[in-house]
Amino acid sequence: MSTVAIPSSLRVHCEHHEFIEVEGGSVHAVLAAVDARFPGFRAALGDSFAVAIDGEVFQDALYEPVAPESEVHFLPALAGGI
Amino acid sequence: MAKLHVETSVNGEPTEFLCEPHTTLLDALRNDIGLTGTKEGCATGDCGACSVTLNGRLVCSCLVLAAEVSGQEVGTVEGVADAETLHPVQQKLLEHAGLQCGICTPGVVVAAKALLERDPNPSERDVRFWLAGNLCRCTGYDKIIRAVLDAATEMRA
Amino acid sequence: MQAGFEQPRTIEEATALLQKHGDAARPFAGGTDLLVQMRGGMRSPDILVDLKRIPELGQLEIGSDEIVIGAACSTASLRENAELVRLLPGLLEAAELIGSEQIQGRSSIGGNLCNASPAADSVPALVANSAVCSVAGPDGRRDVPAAEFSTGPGSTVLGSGELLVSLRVPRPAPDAGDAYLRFIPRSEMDIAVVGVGVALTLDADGTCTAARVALGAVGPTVIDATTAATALLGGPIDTAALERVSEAAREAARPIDDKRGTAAYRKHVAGVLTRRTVEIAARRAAEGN
Amino acid sequence: MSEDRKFRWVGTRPIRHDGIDKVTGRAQFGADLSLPGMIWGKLLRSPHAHARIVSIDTSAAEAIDGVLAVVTATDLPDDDPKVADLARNILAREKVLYHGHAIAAVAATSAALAERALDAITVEYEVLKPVLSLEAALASGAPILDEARRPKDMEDTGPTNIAARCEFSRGEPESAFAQADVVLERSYETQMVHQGYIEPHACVVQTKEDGLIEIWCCTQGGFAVRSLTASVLGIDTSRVKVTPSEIGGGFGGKTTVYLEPVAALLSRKSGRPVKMVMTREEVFRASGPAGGAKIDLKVGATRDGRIVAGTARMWMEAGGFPGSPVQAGAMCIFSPYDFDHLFIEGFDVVLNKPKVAAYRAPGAPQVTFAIESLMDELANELEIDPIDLRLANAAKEGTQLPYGPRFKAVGMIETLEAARAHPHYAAPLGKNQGRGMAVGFWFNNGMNSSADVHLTEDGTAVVVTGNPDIGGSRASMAIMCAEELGIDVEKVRPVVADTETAGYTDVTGGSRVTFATGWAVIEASRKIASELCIRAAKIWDCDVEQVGFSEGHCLPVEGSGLDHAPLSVADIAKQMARTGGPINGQAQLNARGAGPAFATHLCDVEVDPETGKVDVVRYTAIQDVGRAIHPSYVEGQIQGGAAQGIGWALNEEYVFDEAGRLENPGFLDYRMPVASDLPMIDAVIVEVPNPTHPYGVRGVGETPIVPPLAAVANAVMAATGVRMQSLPISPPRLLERLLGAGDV
Repeated sequence: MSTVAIPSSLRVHCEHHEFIEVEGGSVHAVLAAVDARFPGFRAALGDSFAVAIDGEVFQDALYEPVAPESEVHFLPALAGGI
Repeated sequence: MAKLHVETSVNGEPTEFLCEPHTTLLDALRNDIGLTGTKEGCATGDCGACSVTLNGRLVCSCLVLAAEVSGQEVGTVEGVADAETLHPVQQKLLEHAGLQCGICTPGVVVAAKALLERDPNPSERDVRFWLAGNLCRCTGYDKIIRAVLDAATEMRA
Repeated sequence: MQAGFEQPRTIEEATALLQKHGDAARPFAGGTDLLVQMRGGMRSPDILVDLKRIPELGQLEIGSDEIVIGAACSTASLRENAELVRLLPGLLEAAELIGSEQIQGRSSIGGNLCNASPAADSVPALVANSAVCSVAGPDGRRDVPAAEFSTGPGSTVLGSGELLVSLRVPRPAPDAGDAYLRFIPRSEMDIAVVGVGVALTLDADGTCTAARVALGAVGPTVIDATTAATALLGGPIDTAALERVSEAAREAARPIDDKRGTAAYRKHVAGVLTRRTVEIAARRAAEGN
Repeated sequence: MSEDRKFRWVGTRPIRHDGIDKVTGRAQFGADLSLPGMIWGKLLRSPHAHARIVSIDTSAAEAIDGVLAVVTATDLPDDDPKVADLARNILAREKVLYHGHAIAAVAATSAALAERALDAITVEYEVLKPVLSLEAALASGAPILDEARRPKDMEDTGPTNIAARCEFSRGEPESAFAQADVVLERSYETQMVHQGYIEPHACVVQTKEDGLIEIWCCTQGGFAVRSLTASVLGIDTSRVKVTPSEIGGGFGGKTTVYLEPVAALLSRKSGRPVKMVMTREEVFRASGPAGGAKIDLKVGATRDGRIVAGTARMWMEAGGFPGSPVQAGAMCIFSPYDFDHLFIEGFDVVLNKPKVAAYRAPGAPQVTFAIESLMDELANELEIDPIDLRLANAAKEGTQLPYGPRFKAVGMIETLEAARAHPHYAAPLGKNQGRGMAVGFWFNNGMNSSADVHLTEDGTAVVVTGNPDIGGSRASMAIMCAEELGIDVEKVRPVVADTETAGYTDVTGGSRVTFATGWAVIEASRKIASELCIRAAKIWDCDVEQVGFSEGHCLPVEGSGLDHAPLSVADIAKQMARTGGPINGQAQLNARGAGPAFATHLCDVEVDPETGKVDVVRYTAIQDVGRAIHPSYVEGQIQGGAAQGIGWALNEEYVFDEAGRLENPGFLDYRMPVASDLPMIDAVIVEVPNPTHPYGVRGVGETPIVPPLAAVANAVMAATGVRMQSLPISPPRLLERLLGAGDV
């Protein structure tokens, strides 16, 4: 099971959980698993977001692999950053 | 409207062009003579990117009318290097990484050369005040000042 | 009207051109103000009259009674005259503050005066040194004190066809000293928030026998602060005198709020700067004794 | 993984490859290209800060002899919601939202004629009350810029100028404050500032008969210009080709488009190449500055200097359209410190000022001014040395960030230790002088990069990338290629290519070029090295496993039993054709693991107590750069960022009048630092390698602008006893505080 950290602004969609455990071999699969448990999470996260897998931040990384022991953080996309 | 015919010397070469009475030397250099090394950063004399010499004196070409240079001597950045040899100011700017984006560099080259021709041994303060009219937003000036001081040392040697 | 560019060779040619074209013509020397105003759409003269080819406007003469500075002399060229710098250090300090080295190559004291900005750097120094402006027009010459040359922001006493030929400054006595300071937020490349020109004379005892204090950028024109000057007369330039002159300058200042500073700030700094300028001028005067 | 290796070129200071062109005036910048038949485009801009557009009549302008095209927003499609705001910023549609907002454009046979033609366009406005401050934007009954806007993640309370809200939280800060011995609660404010690049935006655009659009422009990203222009025009990306010119500074401000789609429209209508160049006034009024901010901050600490909790609420100006970097600011504000209980809330606020764009570490300087000012006050309050206070709370490997993930190796502690050891920290101070310090943090970015390396037949290498070289990146790319191939750095020719030549590459920005594009160059060069081994194996008639590559030579590996003299890159390059053909290496990546960068800055100021004027008399900037590829350009980034931050702290600000007209749209009154305003800036490089990058590179360019605002303010406090919580610390503002309210 991978651990998913829910951003504070999205916890309202996840019964106020800070962390949840899901199965999933990729960011895409993890997202689908969270959305299956808490319908509406995916929509609330929106199209542009970044993700941190074990501390490494990725932009645009829907298909990045996620190991079973990994911790995944969904982050609002970094606006600017230039 | 009849244009004015101007005969002048640019970097020691006889040069002729046509201009309107309101045309600036900067626009004439860039658009009519094709010397785009002289840059426009503000067109109001505040940034120094358009620095050239007029009869040996440092000026902002954005504040000179093209018609005025008739019979005068204009010096631009294109005339600073001697065929295959860079001027010490140019060489030292490269060695000290005294440029990042490079847009202010032509103005800095022309202004620093004019300084060293007047004062071969300027202090850091002298260089800073002389170049106060040459805005640079990339370098924080540090490496430009070092380059000019080093060029002065080399030219004195 | 057809746009034109003229380079008259004599004063007569210039005045005739200016009279003929009226407001459509604009004379210039360095063009450092005019071209910026044209760029900003504030002026769009049809006929540009370049005065630099008139010999008299480029003269520089240091006489035994009087120093004559041609209206179109570049400030850079003035600074290269060591005798002038020695005689009028304050005026040259003011001239040197008109813009960058690039501007110095073109700017002139005459142009600075004719542009009639309340913040012009050289004007307080000219007024403090009791300069007189030689004006030529279709009807001949006339003299105007520098203190009266500007009549408001951007306007001068020059009438139709008239032009400024030169500035005449009485040659300072050995026991006189002048100075100019301005306040700007940066170290260079700014318009004066306050400018102060001072000229004064000290006798052998250190008593101030003559003084003139002029304030820039704190009124519609440069202020000839006679009360401030009076505060210096008849005694030494000591702490009390400095306090008096500072207070008088603050009183005399009539600034406005604008993007370059608030009125209150300008008034305060006028006092501070006046004190500092007087100190420098007094030191110079004392050195001459 | 970052490798522990001995470098030959990395860390050296070769002369940049584009240097001669830049010191001789030969380099071609945005406004330097002219094409046969080219005409000039100019924009008509709104004289009002907030108005409804009732009608636009361009017929008189069109009738002028020599005017070849006139366009307005109706010439742009309006069906892509993703670029709706961008399109409206380029050419106003329903409303104008700031003074200088473009509303129509003209192309004519001369620039002067185009300008005259603008006067012939008649626009009828219904002038509305402008919203010019965060306070005014948030006030009840404030004029609303967009009635239809409803922010996500907020209760719907009707029309608002808040465009977005973000939140980060951990633990229970409010109850944790009870554990604190000292709780400081302060408000901070900064004003709108501009990047101040010296080169105005410029482009030349040619639309061909087949609809292909060719753009030459100064930009931080050719591919960004391509996609944004195509989207705004509603055409396929492949119909746009962008050739980036040399670029005269950007600092984030040249990552979007203003002129290019308009010039494309004008070119399409006129059939001519169109040049558009902004004036300096247009750059200030209508490009993308950085917004002002208001930050309410509360931090609690124990007597021994441990932070126990912090809360922050912040509002940032977005300009006329949504999109301030408030979220980045919210993510930055507590990142340098390790504590458990926090709450951060940020609001993106629209108002009648130009639409902001990125500016170097967007959002971070504003919030860092707040937190680092407060930390200074906390240090004074607790009588703890300010470096010790920061060390006691410093983020390090494993520290959990306010937005979730944990830091890998970062160098905050190392920069603090270096600051304490620096002679500057203990140097005596003169009269009216004071010393301040501050730290700064920025995430850095990875994103997409491609690189092509082509070996020439004499063994030199051409490196093709798509990142405009804004500050010496050609030299960095060449160094990394030379390092991998073991050839002289002068034997590498780095090239910045157009969007049809280079592989897709994101913008030059985000402190990402040396990190991400450099990584692609390393990978592409390694592919060449592998191919060289294959060729050597052919020449030696052996297995490729028997061939190794080291220091620019293929050589038999130990124990292979082969006895051949090493073959140099040039030796093999000479035989390319007979060993299999050209040798090219290509690599691309969406780079992950951009290592965050920390800096510690020390600043000494001298204050004139009678005028409030502040002079920076000594400045030291210490930064963890991971690995300095070309130390001179690393130092240059640090010095330049520090200088910009000093300007932001002291004198730079947008000044608007009551009607929303910008009063200082020029260098004279915008007051960026000039050469005589600054001391030498001592840039100290600390190298804590980024574990993700092959060489350990971290981005460098953004962090240096983060600490100076607070470092200067803290130094002013030390010199005067006055704490400035509002920037800029311009002489009138400081004097007012020095003299106490009332006197001034």
